[in-house]
Amino acid sequence: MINTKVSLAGVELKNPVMTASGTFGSGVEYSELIDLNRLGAVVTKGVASTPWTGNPTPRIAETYGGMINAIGLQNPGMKVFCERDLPFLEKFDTKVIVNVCGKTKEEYCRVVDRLSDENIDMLEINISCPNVKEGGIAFGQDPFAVEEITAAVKKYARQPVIMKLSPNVADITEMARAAECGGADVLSLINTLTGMKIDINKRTFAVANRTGGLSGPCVKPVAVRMVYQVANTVKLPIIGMGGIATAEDALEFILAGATAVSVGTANFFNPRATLDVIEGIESYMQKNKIQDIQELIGVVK
Amino acid sequence: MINTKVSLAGVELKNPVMTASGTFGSGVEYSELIDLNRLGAVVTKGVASTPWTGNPTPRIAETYGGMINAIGLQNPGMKVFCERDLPFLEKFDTKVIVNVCGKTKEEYCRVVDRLSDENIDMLEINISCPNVKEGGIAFGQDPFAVEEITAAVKKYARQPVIMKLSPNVADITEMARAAECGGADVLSLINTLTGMKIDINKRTFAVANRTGGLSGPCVKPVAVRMVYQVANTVKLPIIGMGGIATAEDALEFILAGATAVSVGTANFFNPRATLDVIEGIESYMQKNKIQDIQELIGVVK
Amino acid sequence: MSKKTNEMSQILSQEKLASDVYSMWLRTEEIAKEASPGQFVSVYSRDGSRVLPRPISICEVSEDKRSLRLVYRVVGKGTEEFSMLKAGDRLSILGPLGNGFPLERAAGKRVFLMGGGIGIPPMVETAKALDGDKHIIAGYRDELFLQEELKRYGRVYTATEDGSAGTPGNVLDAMMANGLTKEEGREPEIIFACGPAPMLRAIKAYAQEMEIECWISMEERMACGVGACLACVCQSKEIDEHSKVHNKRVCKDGPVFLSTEVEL
Amino acid sequence: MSKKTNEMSQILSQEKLASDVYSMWLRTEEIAKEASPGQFVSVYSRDGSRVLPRPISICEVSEDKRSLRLVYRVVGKGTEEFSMLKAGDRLSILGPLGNGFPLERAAGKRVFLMGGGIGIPPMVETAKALDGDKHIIAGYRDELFLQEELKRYGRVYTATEDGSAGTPGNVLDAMMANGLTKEEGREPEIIFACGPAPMLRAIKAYAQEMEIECWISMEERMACGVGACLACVCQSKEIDEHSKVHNKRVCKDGPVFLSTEVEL
Ligand SMILES: Cc1cc2nc3c(=O)[nH]c(=O)nc-3n(C[C@H](O)[C@H](O)[C@H](O)COP(=O)(O)OP(=O)(O)OC[C@H]3O[C@@H](n4cnc5c(N)ncnc54)[C@H](O)[C@@H]3O)c2cc1C
Ligand SMILES: Cc1cc2nc3c(=O)[nH]c(=O)nc-3n(C[C@H](O)[C@H](O)[C@H](O)COP(=O)(O)OP(=O)(O)OC[C@H]3O[C@@H](n4cnc5c(N)ncnc54)[C@H](O)[C@@H]3O)c2cc1C
Ligand SMILES: Cc1cc2nc3c(=O)[nH]c(=O)nc-3n(C[C@H](O)[C@H](O)[C@H](O)COP(=O)(O)O)c2cc1C
Ligand SMILES: Cc1cc2nc3c(=O)[nH]c(=O)nc-3n(C[C@H](O)[C@H](O)[C@H](O)COP(=O)(O)O)c2cc1C
Ligand code: FES
Ligand code: FES
Repeated sequence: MINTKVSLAGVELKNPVMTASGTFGSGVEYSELIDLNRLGAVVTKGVASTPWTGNPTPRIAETYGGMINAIGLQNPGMKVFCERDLPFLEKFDTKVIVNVCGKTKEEYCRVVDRLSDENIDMLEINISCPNVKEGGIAFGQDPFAVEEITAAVKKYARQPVIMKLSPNVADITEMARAAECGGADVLSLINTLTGMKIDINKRTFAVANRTGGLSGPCVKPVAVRMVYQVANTVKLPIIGMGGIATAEDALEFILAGATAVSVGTANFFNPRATLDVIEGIESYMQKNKIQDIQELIGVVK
Repeated sequence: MINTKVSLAGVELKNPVMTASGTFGSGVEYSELIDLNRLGAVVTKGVASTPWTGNPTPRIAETYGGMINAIGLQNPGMKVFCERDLPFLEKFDTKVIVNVCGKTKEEYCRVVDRLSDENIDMLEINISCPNVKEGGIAFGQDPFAVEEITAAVKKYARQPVIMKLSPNVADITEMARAAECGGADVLSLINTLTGMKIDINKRTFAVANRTGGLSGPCVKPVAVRMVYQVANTVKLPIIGMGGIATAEDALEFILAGATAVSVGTANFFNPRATLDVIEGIESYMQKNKIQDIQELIGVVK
Repeated sequence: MSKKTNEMSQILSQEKLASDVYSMWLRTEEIAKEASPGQFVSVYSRDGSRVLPRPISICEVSEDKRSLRLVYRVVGKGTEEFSMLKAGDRLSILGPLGNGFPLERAAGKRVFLMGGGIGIPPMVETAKALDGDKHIIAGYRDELFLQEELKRYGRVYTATEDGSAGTPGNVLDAMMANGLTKEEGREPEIIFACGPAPMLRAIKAYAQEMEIECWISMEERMACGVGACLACVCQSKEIDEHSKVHNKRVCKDGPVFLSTEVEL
Repeated sequence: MSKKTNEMSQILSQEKLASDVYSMWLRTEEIAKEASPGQFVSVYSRDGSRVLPRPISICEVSEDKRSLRLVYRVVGKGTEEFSMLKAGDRLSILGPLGNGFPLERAAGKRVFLMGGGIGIPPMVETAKALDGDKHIIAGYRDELFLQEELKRYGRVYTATEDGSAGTPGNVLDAMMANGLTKEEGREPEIIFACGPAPMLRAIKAYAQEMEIECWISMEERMACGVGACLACVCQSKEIDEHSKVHNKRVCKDGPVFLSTEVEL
């Protein structure tokens, strides 16, 4: 029997594969296509204190081997989320991680405070969304802000806190250290790279917001590099993501030092991507006679 | 008659299309496949003061929609370059831009000083190579260093100086402003994004240097975004690059604010890529009844 | 609600209908069985450089419900790729997606199916599925396609922008020119429309003025196609029940909306 | 020097030679005409997610010099893609690339062609092009391929790692087992070798010890394939004339090197 269980700050996942925030809604829609019980965890779309309208359309554009999105964190607000979406997720035998967004430190804290009372396994704090003017990335590019907001939400959180880092920085290890100092339990990376596409026929921006976040297979090498750097800098467990579409992709992250991985954009071109990754990791372990996934985490040094 | 001539700091190119440093050697090899006379300019591989051995192999790895490279700036040194490679390039009716690398400020200056006496149209200073320990990116991620090295090489250069910026920064406009303050005549961007690939079967790094520079179509959205940001920050002309493989790609950069463009990785999968871009830009202009390419530069705002 | 499946379908035939319009019949296990008129499928590119699905309306379902037809215009790299596939090739598709036209609302009414350009294909299956008095108004730029199929299931009125066939102008022009007006007692009692935004805007205004129930099929760029990513929203007049903001998801809440529900 | 061309070649046939070894004949305009034994071509993937060329040795050129043969093992995504192409499909290739074996050095000598695994294919054209006393030593893991072609052009000695055919072991074992030794006066006077690094290392050591002129074909990951990008270097014993450092470009200065010139 091979063991794919991993533990993130005391929360045990049946396998290291989860969904990436914002690509999987709150699970309802994809539950028609795949069995959520098989996932290590479901990570929800970002939740704010009140409903957010998000950005105007077009909100996405395809790029070579990836896409840019500027959804702008549309969400129904924490009240509806807790009353409607959480009860749905609770029915499944999978861990629930709620992604949190806010425009100010206070808003992040308000959401975390509200969610702390719920049956949620972990909170992921999105301080790296490139598509909103306030909050988001403004926090994620400054180590002092990262530390401050980490410490602030930690005061309200009863669940372990995952800080989600932005790749739009010169030195990701600086941000990782700041989050560690602030008291983060887990780090997740990467969020999207800021990108732009121009429609040369209409001579305008391909997404209404001008810039958007680049995701998908195209960003994987940047993501693996950052996970590797962070894994070799801080002691916290890491959730790796950015372009994972296959088990091979996921294993790159795990070998580089990620304890768990998230599948995002790949859901859009293969709704079964998460399951394919889980099954592929198992076959790889079988083929290579690896009993416990722990034997793989961070072994490439 | 449509006009595709552009001027970079007083140097007039017959068209805005050039080669990206390091992907085209010093032109000899590709001259067997395409007519160099048709190019706006040839940009050579980086030249140092003495021969450099570069990194161990494997030096490259394919990634999704791109590649990572860690050549490590192997080059025969400025003496051989001036005596052997330059005379070859001088035979063609195209502009010659020499890419300069160094381990210290003094080495950059030494190379620029030596090249200043030659029949070279412009010098491109590579302060953004992620694959060498000293020099390179160490300069390109710090605005003070960018300004200092720009000012230093400007003292020795008799040709206009192009500063080549690294995308591995939180705020590219800060670096652009620093180069402008230092006296740069032109900016080129982007160099490669630092990336990593792991060989999951060998459980080791896919390139010997562990990390490498990510290039190719996959990086284009990041490159276009940075060109746009820089074009809307400084007054200097910009050479845009990063993933250009077709005229459509090149036009995105031009509409975003680039006066000229470079084709790099695309040469590897289409040796005619530069010519395809030139011809495609002309057809686009014809189709859209654009007389002068100036009408396109930076019009998407 | 119809069950969604991601299948590797097999191409049964590929045919060119007009300069850049192609028709493809696909054999499916589940999707054709579940499909209803006005729904669409996400078609996945076989080239790794293209990661987003192409939403294409279901034009027809075969009688045995084992295959479905897609009619599409080549406008970019993805549709170009599809047009080069041949019988026997395989193609990954997800569907059926979206809500489709509310056929039950048309029962006993004089229903008008209005399709513009590449919005015409879904009208074939819609016409097929509807009983009663059907008027089909098809607006083209220039070249006609799917005329025979449409004529099989209703009275067809044609408009072309270049005037090369039928009424010169748009679908509303064709209605007027053919006396399908209130004055003649032949105006629509309910409208199902699909086509480019300017056409939908005009139809919406007409329906509003005439107080006719009007359902329009919207287009927006999509990523997930199932309602999870919030890429494909359109603005709703009222706060939406699901999103709690003025946004509705075209892929899940639509693509068919009551014209008065959404901003265009 | 042979003229390089980037062509859209046409696949004439595709055949499976062993479990994961395929053979493809391609019609070219220029490349086959210019090719000489030991040269290779860059094969471009048709899938946009793969941007680097796959270097594949020229296994054979047809008599009319209008087509060439590639024999390759499926080891990854690119070669897997090639293996699924069919006669009539088109494939972009660049070539001929590299220097090839220095056939003139073999004139009048007892030449040994030593191929290991997927290093065997270039030996077919090399054997074809050489006159005189040719010994071909082919080393396989298990399944044999290209045996008939090789036998047409010289005496063939076979080794298999699993001992299922010929001499159990490697190419050097096959030499010894067949009495191709100095003692018997049947040792090589010149060697042309292609195969995996451990095999080349052993042959190099043997040749050095026996003071035999030995040419080996090297492998390295490539990007440009024409000598411009410096991706594919191997270490040279002396400072290289072109690079001015201890590096030679496999794609341009090689792939064939004198075994004493390069580090392995
Ligand atoms: C619900 C729905 C039903 C549709 N039904 C049909 C149909 O039956 N026949 C048909 O020909 N077309 C239909 N379309 C439009 C069709 O989806 C686009 O023409 C197609 O996606 C273009 O892909 P491309 O790769 O050729 O173009 P590109 O421009 O290269 O595509 C780039 C990206 O933009 C998206 N995109 C481009 N145009 C559109 C568009 N109009 N709507 C949504 N996304 C777009 C593509 O999906 C892709 O992600 C429908 C669209 C929607 C939303
Ligand atoms: C000069 C030369 C001649 C060759 N001739 C043959 C031949 O005749 N038949 C044959 O089967 N193989 C030959 N090879 C090896 C062949 O190039 C690789 O097996 C092939 O590139 C693998 O591609 P892939 O996409 O299937 O594998 P992947 O592992 O998916 O390839 C990923 C990347 O690594 C490169 N790569 C992988 N393996 C090698 C390798 N061994 N050498 C160089 N690059 C590699 C690929 O080109 C690609 O860029 C030759 C290699 C060289 C350098
Ligand atoms: C459409 C879309 C919406 C996203 N929304 C969120 C979000 O709400 N919160 C968040 O932290 N990250 C969000 N992300 C980022 C992803 O969670 C993930 O970090 C990123 O896309 C990289 O992974 P991928 O390449 O697998 O998609 C979003 C990404 C996409 C593509
Ligand atoms: C193999 C390789 C070698 C390179 N060498 C250099 C170099 O010597 N100097 C430099 O400034 N940039 C170098 N670059 C970066 C390119 O010039 C270019 O900035 C980058 O590759 C992005 O463009 P592309 O995506 O079109 O390749 C190199 C890139 C590649 C792929
Ligand atoms: S495409 Fe994802 S919600 Fe509609
Ligand atoms: S592959 Fe570019 S130098 Fe050999």
